[in-house]
Amino acid sequence: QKASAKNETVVTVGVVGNSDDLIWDAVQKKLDSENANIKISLKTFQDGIYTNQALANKELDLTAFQHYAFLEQEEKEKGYDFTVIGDSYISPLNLYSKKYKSVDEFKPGDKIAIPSNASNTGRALKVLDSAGLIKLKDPNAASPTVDDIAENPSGVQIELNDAAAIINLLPDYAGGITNTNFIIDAGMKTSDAIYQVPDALNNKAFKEYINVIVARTADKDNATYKKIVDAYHSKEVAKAINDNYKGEVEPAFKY
Amino acid sequence: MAETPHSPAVAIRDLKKIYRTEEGSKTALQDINLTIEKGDIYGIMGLSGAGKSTLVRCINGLEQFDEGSLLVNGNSISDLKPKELRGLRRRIGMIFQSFNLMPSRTVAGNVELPLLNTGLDKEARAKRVAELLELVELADKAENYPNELSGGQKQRVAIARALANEPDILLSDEATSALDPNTTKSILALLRQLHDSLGLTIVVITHQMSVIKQICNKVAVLDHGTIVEQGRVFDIFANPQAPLTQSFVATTSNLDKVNDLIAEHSPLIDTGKNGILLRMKYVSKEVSEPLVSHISRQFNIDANIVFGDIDVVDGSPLGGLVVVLNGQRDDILAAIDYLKNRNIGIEVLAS
Amino acid sequence: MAETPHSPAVAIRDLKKIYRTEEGSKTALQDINLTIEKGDIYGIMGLSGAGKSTLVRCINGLEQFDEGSLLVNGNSISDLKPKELRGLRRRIGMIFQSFNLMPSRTVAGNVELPLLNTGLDKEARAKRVAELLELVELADKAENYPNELSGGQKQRVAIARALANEPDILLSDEATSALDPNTTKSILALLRQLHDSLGLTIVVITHQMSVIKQICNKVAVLDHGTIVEQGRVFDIFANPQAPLTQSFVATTSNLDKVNDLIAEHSPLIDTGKNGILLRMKYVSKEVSEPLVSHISRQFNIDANIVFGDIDVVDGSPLGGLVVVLNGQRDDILAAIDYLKNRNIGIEVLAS
Amino acid sequence: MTGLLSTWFPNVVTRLPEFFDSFVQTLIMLGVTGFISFIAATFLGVILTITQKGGLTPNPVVFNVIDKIVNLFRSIPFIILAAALVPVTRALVGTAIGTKGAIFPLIVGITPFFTRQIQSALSGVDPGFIEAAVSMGMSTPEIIFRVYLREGIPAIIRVTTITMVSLIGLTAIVGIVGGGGLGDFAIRYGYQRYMLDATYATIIVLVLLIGLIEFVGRLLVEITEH
Amino acid sequence: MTGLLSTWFPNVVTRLPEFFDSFVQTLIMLGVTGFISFIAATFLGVILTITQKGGLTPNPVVFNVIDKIVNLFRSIPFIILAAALVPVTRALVGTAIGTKGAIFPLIVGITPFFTRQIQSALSGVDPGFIEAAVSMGMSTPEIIFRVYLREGIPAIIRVTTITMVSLIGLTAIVGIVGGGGLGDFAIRYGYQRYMLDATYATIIVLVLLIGLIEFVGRLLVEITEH
Ligand SMILES: Nc1ncnc2c1ncn2[C@@H]1O[C@H](COP(=O)(O)OP(=O)(O)OP(=O)(O)O)[C@@H](O)[C@H]1O
Ligand SMILES: Nc1ncnc2c1ncn2[C@@H]1O[C@H](COP(=O)(O)OP(=O)(O)OP(=O)(O)O)[C@@H](O)[C@H]1O
Ligand SMILES: [Mg+2]
Ligand SMILES: [Mg+2]
Repeated sequence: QKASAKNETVVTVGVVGNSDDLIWDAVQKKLDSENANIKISLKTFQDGIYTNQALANKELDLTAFQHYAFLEQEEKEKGYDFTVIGDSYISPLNLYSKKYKSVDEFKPGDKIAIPSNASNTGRALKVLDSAGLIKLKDPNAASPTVDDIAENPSGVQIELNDAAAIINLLPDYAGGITNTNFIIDAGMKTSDAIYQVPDALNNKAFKEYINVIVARTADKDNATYKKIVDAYHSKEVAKAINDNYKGEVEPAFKY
Repeated sequence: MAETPHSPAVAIRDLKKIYRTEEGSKTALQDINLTIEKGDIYGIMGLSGAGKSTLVRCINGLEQFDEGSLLVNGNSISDLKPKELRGLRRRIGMIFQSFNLMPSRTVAGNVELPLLNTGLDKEARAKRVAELLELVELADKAENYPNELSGGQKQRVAIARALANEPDILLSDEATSALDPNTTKSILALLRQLHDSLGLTIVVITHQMSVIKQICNKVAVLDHGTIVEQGRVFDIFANPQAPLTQSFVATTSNLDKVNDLIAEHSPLIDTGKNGILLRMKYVSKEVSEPLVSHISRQFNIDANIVFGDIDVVDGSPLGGLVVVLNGQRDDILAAIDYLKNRNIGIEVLAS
Repeated sequence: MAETPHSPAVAIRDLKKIYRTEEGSKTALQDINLTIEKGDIYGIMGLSGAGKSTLVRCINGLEQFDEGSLLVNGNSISDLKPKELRGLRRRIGMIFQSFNLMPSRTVAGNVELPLLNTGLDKEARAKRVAELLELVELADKAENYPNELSGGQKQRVAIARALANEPDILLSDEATSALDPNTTKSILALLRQLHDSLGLTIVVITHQMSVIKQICNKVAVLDHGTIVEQGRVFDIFANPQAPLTQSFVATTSNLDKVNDLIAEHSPLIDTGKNGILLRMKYVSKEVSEPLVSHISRQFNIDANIVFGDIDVVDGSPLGGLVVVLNGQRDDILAAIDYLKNRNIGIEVLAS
Repeated sequence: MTGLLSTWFPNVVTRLPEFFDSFVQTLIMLGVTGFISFIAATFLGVILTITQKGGLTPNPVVFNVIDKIVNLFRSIPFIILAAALVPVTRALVGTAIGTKGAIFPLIVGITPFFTRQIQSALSGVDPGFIEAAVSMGMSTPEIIFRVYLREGIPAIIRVTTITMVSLIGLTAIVGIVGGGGLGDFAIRYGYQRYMLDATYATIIVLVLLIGLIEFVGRLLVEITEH
Repeated sequence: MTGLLSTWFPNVVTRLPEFFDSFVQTLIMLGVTGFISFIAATFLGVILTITQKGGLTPNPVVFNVIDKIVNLFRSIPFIILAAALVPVTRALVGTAIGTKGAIFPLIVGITPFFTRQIQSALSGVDPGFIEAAVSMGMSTPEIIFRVYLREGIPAIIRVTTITMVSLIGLTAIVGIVGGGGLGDFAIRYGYQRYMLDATYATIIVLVLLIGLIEFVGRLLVEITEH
């Protein structure tokens, strides 16, 4: 958080990938219209692990890419002291297939690709659990791993893959689970999914997958950050989220 | 490939060769006219960069030329199809200065190399390799690798390899220049023997005048890409015409060393009161007489030999003597006249 | 470094050198005892692999030895500290067979190289370089790069470089073996002139007997790592003792070629009814008489010279003649007796 | 032993079968890719060598086309190349995933580098040998097999060793598109899940593997060099 | 022109400033990393060359330590190495992200490879030159600077060119720490957001860049080679 030439306060926000670019444009516009004198500077990463490291190291002011589950896991592993200062949206994580029309068609030995980063692995396992393809020891536990599969009634094989690659590789798998931003970018729709977790925003097991804006705990009451969160939680930004993700992603805030 | 039975081994007419490089072009050979008859041992000499290697490389088509014609056994090298050219190359053996033996193959393997793909079966090849190694006296080294051989031994392997296909022509590019005198001598003897027994035509590039003297019957002298002199070895050594040839021939004889003695006023060439210091040289092929004895007796003079260099080249004595003649001045002058009449080149150095 | 004024340039005692490789160890030099006096031009000859290069490389410490001692100007090479060794090396110039000129530097840059870090400033160095290039007659090539020079010119640059630090000793490893006769001659003349004017001690490795003959005063013959013969050049050429030396010396003279003529029954050596074919050789330094004239007159015989090889080595005639003597048998025998009494080596080849 | 192992490498010991599978996958990728790209690179390297200026059969067109293609592929970051190749891989081998699907992108990724290496190995073959062969009347294919490839063997082995080490680096990247292998193992557990021992175990095994490759390489060079 | 560009590269044209920034970042990474690792690799390459068996000042201990370390680092897949280096990077340059944070891992990643390349370049310096220098009484540092490095220049330039091309590959991977650069651009848009034109634009620019590097390299070699 630095003062820029025009006496603006510059806030550096760490994001992963460029999917949210338009949303943050809307936030900036909102702030400008309020004459908040805040300039949001996006810093793009390929990978969330480095993003959190950079936040902890004060190289970033805020991050906005992860959901609760990933945040908790990172805090647990690395001992970060972060605080959520606002929810952003929930991006569905659905099961897609080029081969089958419904979940019932999976046969033993079929391969399903799920994202390889730890928290999305857990979330995808929960999706499979919810779809009834596997049974987890505790469906509500945070970030389960493949080791937490209790039963595998459908007999599918689960393979971990880079989330961005899964869509390209879908023809080679019986099914694949990946984030909605990739689905949108690939020109597909969430309705192409053969399984979608119902009412994810209120589902206990999936509540932890709401995306959040995160600051270091020491800065949780920072007025500038509060203004940003307020600007995010606006009608304009909600519209931008809808436009950006073609209505496939739900804003996780009231406006 | 047609071979006229009486065509020369190599016939070169008005050959011109230009190297084109990025920095410009360089005429390496020009106006080359040369006929090498079957059975010749043809020496090629010249300063470094004169074009000697280029010339032999044109003969087996390793290098292309720009103008003129080059016939080998009556076949125009530049008109042959690739396959025919390969066939012709099998009949031209080449010995490289750096031997170019394949380090990954044994001595036998190297000699066998030109025999692969010639239709000979394994056994026939082995037999031929054994014969060749016998010929160059290396049968006991058949299973050794090149880097286990001495320079002279490597040279012999290279010769055996060049002979593997029973070629008609053998090209040798500075093959003996890095060898000790014993090895050089034995290799020259081997070449001579191959020539005599197999009727090989041999082309020898060398900067060693002794090599030319020992085995060649003809020689060409190259200077800056042109032939400045060519002919029978005896004639060239006896009467070199081009300045370059003259300076080459001068280095082979110790008769010129007398100039150093003159400069030092050495007592060895003290001519006394009446004496004359004389250089006498054979200049024609006919002379073989006891000349010193004749003048000593006939004119009653003493001929003290200071330098002597008389050799037999091509069956005739070649070279000369530097002598101090002592006696009556008139007698000495008469003796000189006598020698001049016997077709001996005379040069009075001091009196 | 202490230098006793009268210590020899190089004094080697009981030197032994072993190369240790993975395949085992190989004794390259053994029992080497050699003294090179200041001002000597010392030739070293021997077959390939005899240990010649190893020996000179020991002299400037490029190679370490295992036993014995090696003093250069009175300093034991193996006891010097690195810095002293570098200082000593500056006083030993070395000419490599492959020249080893740095391709990235001009001729002047190459000659300047040994002068860097010697305390001379840029100007002084430039002056010295100019002098040296003048000396080797290459002043006009100062700004050329080595690959733009002929073999002989490269050789001269290497000599200039070796002389840059005004060394006391010059080591030359097969420096002329790949050059044409003219270039060889001019380089030998240059070395001789440097020796005479600067009092240089020169060690010359060569397989060219003519080089030894032309410039050396002493010579050592190496065979399989030991010195089989050493001494003054005249003595070695006149009376070689070791078989290897004998075979080397034989190649320098054409007197042995008579054997070929004998084998061919050449008419040149036809001895007629009474004649005798004779090889006569100088074997001591004192002889300088008109021997052929004497016997011709005194015994009334004809001496026809078939081969002649008389040279002046170290101020005395060396070599001999192959002659056919014709006349009365008694006279011929008397003449032979006469020659034997004049300390001439006589060998009757045919009669 | 197992005691120590499970103290030092707790996460690896509990995933030993997976670790072992990853190792086998790495070996398969190295082996199959190495073999195929060796053949391809040798072929291309030979063509470049003989068609270059001053080569045995100079051919500027062929040379420049191959030369430029090699450069083009060397310019593409491997991860992008791997992603771009997915449809081609699928068309060729039926699947773009798993070890089987990883091999084609690996081949395309490593062959340009390998080709350059082979080219430099062949350029070390003394031109004198080639001349000698030409003067013996050998044909171009004979010269390629009997001289270039044969005399180039030690250098070819040397550059193959270097290439195999680079290939290990690529197998780690291809892991993220489902190729498996040790690099992928290290990334999934060591990097994504902070199990440092997984990273260390991987590095140790890879160092040993590379040491072994280099050892075998040197041994072969020594055997073939006289 | 712009019309055509926006038809063919719609996503790049709308992100032209970012594309340009990425290009500059790539240049910075190449420049700074290239420069520093050139010095480090030259230093290590020289040490390896002179301490090896038969070298100028043989020293098996120094040689083996450096040799083994170089091998160790060459064995670690770069992506893992980059992750492991984060704390060190931060301690050294204050940040582990962005172009600044990318440079240290890049140096560590490329130097071992570069060292091997320099080593092979120096091994091409004729041992005869070294002997000549020794026999002139030159000291070891003089020989290093006046002979090895000077006579090795053409070969050093050649291997530096090769290394720069490999370095471009690494800069793409180092994008995961937010290093930026063209590779990162291609991964974020081309790979993660399926904007193929971003990939193609990147490849085109990289091919041109590599072509330029090779051209400059060849030019320098020609200037320095006599
Ligand atoms: N490939 C080439 N490109 C350009 N010029 C060349 C080439 N080969 C030789 N030359 C030049 O052609 C001339 C003749 O070269 P050539 O090798 O035939 O000489 P040479 O008489 O064999 O000399 P040497 O005794 O040194 O071997 C030289 O001036 C040389 O520089
Ligand atoms: N570095 C080395 N390691 C092992 N053996 C060697 C080494 N250098 C030379 N030799 C061996 O030592 C012996 C003497 O070698 P040296 O080079 O001194 O011979 P040379 O008389 O100079 O021969 P040439 O006339 O061929 O140059 C040879 O048998 C050679 O094989
Ligand atoms: Mg030549
Ligand atoms: Mg030697």
